[in-house]
Amino acid sequence: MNVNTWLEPIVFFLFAGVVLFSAIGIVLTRNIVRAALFLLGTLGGVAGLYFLLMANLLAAIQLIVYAGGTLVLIVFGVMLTSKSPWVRFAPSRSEAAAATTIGLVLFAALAKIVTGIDWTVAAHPADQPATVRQVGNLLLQQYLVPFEVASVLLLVVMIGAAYLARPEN
Amino acid sequence: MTSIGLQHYLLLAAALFCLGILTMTLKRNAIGILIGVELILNAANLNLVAFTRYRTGAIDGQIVAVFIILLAAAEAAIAIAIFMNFYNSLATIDVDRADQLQG
Amino acid sequence: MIDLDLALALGVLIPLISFTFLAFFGSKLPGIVPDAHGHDEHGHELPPDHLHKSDHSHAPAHDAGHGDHHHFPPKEKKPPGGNPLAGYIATAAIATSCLLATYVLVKWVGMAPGQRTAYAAEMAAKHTFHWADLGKLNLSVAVNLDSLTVIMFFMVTFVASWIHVFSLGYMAEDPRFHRFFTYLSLFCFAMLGLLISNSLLFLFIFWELVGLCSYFLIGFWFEKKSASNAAIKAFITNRVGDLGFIVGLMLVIFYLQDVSLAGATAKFRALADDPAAALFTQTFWGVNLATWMGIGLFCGAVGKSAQFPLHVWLPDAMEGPTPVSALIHAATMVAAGVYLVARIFGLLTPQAQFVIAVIGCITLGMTALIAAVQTDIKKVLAYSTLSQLGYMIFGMGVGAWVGALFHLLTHAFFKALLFLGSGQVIAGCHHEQDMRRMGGLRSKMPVTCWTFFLAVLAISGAGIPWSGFGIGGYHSKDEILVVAYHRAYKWFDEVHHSEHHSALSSSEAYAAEPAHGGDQKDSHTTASHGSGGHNSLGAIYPQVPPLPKWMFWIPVIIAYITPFYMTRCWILTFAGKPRDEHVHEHAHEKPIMWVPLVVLAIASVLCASIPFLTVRLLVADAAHTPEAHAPIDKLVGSRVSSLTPAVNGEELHDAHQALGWIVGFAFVAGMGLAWAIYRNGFGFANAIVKSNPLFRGIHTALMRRLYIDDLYNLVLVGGTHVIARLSAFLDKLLVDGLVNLVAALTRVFSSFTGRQLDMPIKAGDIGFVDAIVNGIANATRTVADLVRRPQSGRIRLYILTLAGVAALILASVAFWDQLEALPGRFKPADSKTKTQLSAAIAGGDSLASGAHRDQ
Amino acid sequence: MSQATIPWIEPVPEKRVAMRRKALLVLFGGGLTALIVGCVMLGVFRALPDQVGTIVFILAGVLPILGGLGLIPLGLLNGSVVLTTLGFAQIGIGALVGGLLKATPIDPLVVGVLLLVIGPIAAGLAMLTAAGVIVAFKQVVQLLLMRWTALILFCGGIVSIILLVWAHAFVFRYVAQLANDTTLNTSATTTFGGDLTIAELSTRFSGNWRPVAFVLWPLQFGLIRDLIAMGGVIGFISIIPLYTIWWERKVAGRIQSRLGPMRVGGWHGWAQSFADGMKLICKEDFVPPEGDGTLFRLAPYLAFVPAICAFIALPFATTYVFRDLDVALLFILAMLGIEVLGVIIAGWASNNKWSVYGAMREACQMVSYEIPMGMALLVPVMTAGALRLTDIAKLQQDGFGSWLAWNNPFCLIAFFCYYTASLASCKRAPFDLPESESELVAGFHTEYSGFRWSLFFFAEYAAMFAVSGLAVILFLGAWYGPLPLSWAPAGNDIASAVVRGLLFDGPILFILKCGLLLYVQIWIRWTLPRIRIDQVLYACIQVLLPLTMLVVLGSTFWLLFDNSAHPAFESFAKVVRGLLSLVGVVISIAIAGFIIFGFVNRRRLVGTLAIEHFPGS
Repeated sequence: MNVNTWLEPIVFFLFAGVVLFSAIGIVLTRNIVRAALFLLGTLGGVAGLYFLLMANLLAAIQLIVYAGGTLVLIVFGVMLTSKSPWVRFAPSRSEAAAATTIGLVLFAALAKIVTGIDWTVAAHPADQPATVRQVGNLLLQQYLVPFEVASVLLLVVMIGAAYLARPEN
Repeated sequence: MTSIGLQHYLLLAAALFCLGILTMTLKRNAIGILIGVELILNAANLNLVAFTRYRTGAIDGQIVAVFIILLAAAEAAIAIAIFMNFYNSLATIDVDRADQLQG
Repeated sequence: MIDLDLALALGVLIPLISFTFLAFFGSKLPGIVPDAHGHDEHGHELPPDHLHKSDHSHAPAHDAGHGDHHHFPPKEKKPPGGNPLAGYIATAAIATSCLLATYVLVKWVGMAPGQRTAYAAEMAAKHTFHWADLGKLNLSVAVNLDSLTVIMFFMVTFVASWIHVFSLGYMAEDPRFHRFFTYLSLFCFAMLGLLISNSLLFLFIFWELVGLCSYFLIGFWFEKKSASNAAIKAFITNRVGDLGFIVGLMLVIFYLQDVSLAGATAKFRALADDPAAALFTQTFWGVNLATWMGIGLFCGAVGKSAQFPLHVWLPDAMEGPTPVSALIHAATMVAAGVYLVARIFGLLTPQAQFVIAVIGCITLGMTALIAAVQTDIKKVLAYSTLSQLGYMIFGMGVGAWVGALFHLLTHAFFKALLFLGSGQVIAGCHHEQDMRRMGGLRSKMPVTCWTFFLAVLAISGAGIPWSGFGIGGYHSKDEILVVAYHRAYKWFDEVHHSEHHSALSSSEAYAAEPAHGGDQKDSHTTASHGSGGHNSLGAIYPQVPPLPKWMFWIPVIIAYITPFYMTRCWILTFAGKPRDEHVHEHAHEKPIMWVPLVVLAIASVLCASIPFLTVRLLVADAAHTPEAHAPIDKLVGSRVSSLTPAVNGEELHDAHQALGWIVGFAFVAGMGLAWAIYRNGFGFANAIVKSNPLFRGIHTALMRRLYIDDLYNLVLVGGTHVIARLSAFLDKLLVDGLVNLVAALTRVFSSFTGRQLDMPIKAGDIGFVDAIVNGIANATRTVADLVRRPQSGRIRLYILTLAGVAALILASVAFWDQLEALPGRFKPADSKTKTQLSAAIAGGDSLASGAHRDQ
Repeated sequence: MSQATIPWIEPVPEKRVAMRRKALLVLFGGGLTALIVGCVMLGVFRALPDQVGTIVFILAGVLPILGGLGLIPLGLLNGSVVLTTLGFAQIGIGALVGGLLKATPIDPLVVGVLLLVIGPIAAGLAMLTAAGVIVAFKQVVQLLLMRWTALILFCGGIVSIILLVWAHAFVFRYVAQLANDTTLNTSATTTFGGDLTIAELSTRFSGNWRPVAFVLWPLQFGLIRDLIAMGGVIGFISIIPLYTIWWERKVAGRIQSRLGPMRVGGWHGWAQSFADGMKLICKEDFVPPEGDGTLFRLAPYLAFVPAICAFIALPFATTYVFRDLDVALLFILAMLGIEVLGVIIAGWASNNKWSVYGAMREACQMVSYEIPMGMALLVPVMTAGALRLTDIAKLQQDGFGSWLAWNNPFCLIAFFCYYTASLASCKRAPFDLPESESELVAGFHTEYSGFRWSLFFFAEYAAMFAVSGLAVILFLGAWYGPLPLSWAPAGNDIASAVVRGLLFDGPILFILKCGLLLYVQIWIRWTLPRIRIDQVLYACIQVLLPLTMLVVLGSTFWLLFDNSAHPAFESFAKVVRGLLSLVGVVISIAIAGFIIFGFVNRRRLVGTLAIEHFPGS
């Protein structure tokens, strides 16, 4: 259906707007809880973009792991590490100016490079959404070793986190 | 309306990346830096998935993105644990105070 | 019914289940409370000195006999005794495995040889589990089903089951009873896993696991310093050997790209036909890599089977509980080295085989001599084990594949029996191991005495020459000697008659198996051409040389010494008069411990005699499974291979006829000599030793284990010390000296300048020298401050710098064109245009995506 | 007691009467006017078919602009913000409509009929109905107080929602069929990418049926359909809490030997929830001054919106699903996980120690319990080999025996684990630590009141229904009855359809099963005591987590040794499966034993864990 031809840009810009708005919010806000909440917006927007990019599984994983797990962890960390409810440390003006300049230059350079290339040459765009089965097969066949390494890493992280966070006796 | 292509996603990811860098440099709260890292990782993921969708057609990029999400979760867990210790010893979470080799 | 290979796999898993269960719940099993009354007050010392055991498991009949013996004051604090349930679980597990193994063995024997191969191939095709691909290396898991595995599996489970039963009695009073059986279960799992592994990788994994269990079990009584030291020694020594194994494994993976036993052998054969194969043409220290590969893999066997340079750990390993010595350090694990060599036989070049033979020869000679003077009963057995392992390795080296493995099997039974007998003695005598305090135990422990005697006969190779009757080592050891004899003396004759001989032997031995016969014949022809030098292979495989004569004669001489020291051991322990009344009075037997002795005695007599043909033929049959078949033909030469499998029936008869006069009566001579010398204890022997300085010297040397341990101590430990001292000395001499020199010079110089400048012009000093000094200091400080600034430890600054540099680089790349186009700049003609860049990226991409499409 | 002592009820009577009169006037007059305008316009369009474009442009484009231009100065002069805003809005609408009509080749008839005929008529009817209700207020109340009204309303509501969805589906299918009809769909696409134009539709609906074409035209767009369906979903979510809260109060009352709500509404106080809702809307909207106001206001929506989003992927029957995602299960879990963030933020933003404690408890409870919950759900997912809920449901259509709860010996344990973990993730008793009123006043919603407070409850009850729905789909045969679907009457007539829908297949069965599980949740809440936070975490990490790991492992082995999957392993597989069955049965019996032990010793166990009372512990 060609409904998508006019719907897709709208949805894209909607999600992109959410992502950028939240990301800018993260940068600007001084309140770390709000920053975490803005991060939820960014993560949700990126998940929406994944849906748009036909990566349904990845979107769901993004929501469940990032938004449901990591973000809760971060908020939890914020609560545990602040005595007063408002955690505000302002950077100095010179730092802010330098960082903004660098950020802008970086973005300009990246944008120049990205827009300077015709990406449609010899592209093989995907026409089907990636199914869970495909991803699973690839994960357990071609990417078995990274998969196993990742599982070991998770184990190490689990032990490490438990060790680091243990009560001091 | 122009049709959406790889460029749009790359630009968005670039912006997200730069904002992540800004977050990392401008937040003095350690958790703020962690949030900046998450932004950067998301930018990278977005690139991967966009390339998968618009250029290669294979789903390898998504697999790598899955691994990145996993690593991000692991990293957050460890980072929070470290911040906890940091907070316990210095009673603050300002990273600018973390400039000693001991403590 | 269940497929045979799956039955074997199940047999491997059952001990693992038992291990897991015991590891988690072993300590929580409801224990049986030790008998509260009766003779609990017996405080007997077990090796760990502070562990007081209550010997409540004495049969009541013995109670009156030694009830009045209180060596130690009765202890109130009494650790709980063993927990039989854990032992029962482990025993039941291994017994189940043994039943499965028996089932497999029966089925396997029931098949015709050709049928076996076909069945194994079918099962391999059916049950191979593809595990992972690592580059070109693909790893699959399957059960290596062939006659060798089946028979070894049966042997291990059988011996292990009875040793478990024995341990129930032996370890009954140990507080860590359940842990002992936990380790035993793990060991059984690892050992059986090793047997069914079909690839070198899994072999290696299980190899390390058995090593680990060995470590645990040697150091089981870790409270004893000597035990924990012995465990560490065993572990470290094994690591040295395993280093070689790993190097060999890496060579296999790198050059053969296949770790499965069959696949690696096949690849090796294929490479052997290729004149340009790097494996055979590249050399290192003048020896080609193929040989290094074989030697590397053999290093693992050297460590595990305790061969010559690394044999030092095995005697020390006797610090472990005796059942462990019987199971791990006599019957199974140490024989794994021999098993490994048998499995990698197809990867050995003649040079490598020669190295193996030499190592085996040295070990068997040296250790048998040491065994002849030991007074600790377990040490005697340990050195005897070393010697027998040397025989096996030697057999492997000379190409007596069947003989060596056959010896492995018979040895497992009789050596387990010997160790269990010694264990019975040790337990009966309350952990007295010194033969000088034993003697005359025959009346106290008759079953042990006579089963032990049977084992002595078996290890001595007792039999009636030319009749074909013999027990234990009579067949197996002689078979190795026969092959050695052929290699040493009949080699050239057979080269000339190889055509005739091979045709003859193959038609005789494999009439039932035409496929094999034909196959063998073909390869014979090839190999004989090779030996004639008409073939390109001749360059790669130098003709297998005949064995040096001394390498035949040393094993023969040792065949005389073996019965001597074993009989000595038996006489000193059981015969004669008791040399220590206390020990003698305590001696007793426990039924649960002598039943296994009887069973194993029957087994060690029968394994070489009545089911002789079964066992022997099965091993011979394994020699003709494709993977084992090839190397014998090709690499060692047709003569040995045709000879070795053919040594049964008449061929064996022939051999014994030929060697009859040489070793047929060795056991009589050895035992007679021992009887003559040790009939009345040590007196006569000590007199002999003292009679002559030469004897005294030899005796001392042997008692000190030929100084090899001392040498290692000197070289390795002492060497480290020397290097450390040297370093300290150099440090003091050079560095300190230099520093002191500089200091002295400075002092001289400063006093000089001070006198020159300071004294006459007081103000000038501040203006000049101090200014320089302070200036330097200030400058340093300023610079340091500048340098320190960026190293603030502030992470945000680091990130900022990083991002800044990245931005700079990216921007300069991105805006290069604009920068170049600035007025006054030269504009290059060929700046990258958009389309070119796109094309470049697209090209790379399309390659990648093409690769994806292919999958 | 004089009225003066209760100041806030004093002025109400007169004011209410005045308000009623005013409302009646506005509604009745406005409704009548709108109706007349609509009918007149209909007549005008019928009379002047050629001038439609001009009329519509003038009426819908020019007139509002003019009106707006008039209103703005009026508002500015009077200082009325409403009037000014209205003026600007009118200008905006006029410009939009006019621009659309001029700049795009859109059919003016469509705009005209939608804006000037259907819109006014519908609005007029609605306003007249509202006026009627106000007039006949007493009669309506009496009607509602009748004996069976509650039941009829409740059942009728659910049935009518289902019928509505069914009708929607029918209409959507019909539109799609029309779009594919080549005889009808001749021209190219319209402005918005739709296949059909009004003209094309009108050829099918001639004469008096012509307005139908205008109604059907928007329905060809997926977006419109989605909006309608989303309305249905939100409607359903609104109904669930209303009835479940009332039900919960009744059950609680019975458990505590009370009657529960009896007065509001005719039959057993069925309208209690509606009354509560009205009360909540009228309550003071309090925002703690020291807290973070923005986040405080945002938090309820953060909790509520994900709960609605979970229903996007939750199927009620094979076709009764808003979006049949292939990762539906993960999506729902993700949404339930995000819902927690709202709770945490609420606690944080309240700037209240109790709230923060509640929020932190919620955070650690949720993060912990997500793991056993997800792992328990792996069991049916592995069995079905799919994450799409409709695919998983399809496996269970062969009657009671094919339900996944007894598909292998571990499934029932997995169900048990999932249900327990889902209680915790919905913060239901005995895991309602975040709002435990005995210690934390009301936990995370201590500072909340009014509508915001009720949003949390909407979210909680919606989540309860969602987890129950997941349990039903993944373990208890989804929307299929206990009889095999193949036994169902196959006919197309109403009778067999009803039989199918009630006994074999359909959303009614699904809702009934969910209701059963909801009832169990309520039952557990009012019978079990709340446990301590360390016990909550103990139960998760040391009991549920190993149990689910074991279950997943066992289930994996079970599937690995599936006869049909690996015929090679036949005999070996039998042995293994026998062993696995043994393990599963042993665990099940152990769990049952625990429960029985707990029941038998219930008087000794107050405030402790059952395991502490086991012999030998």
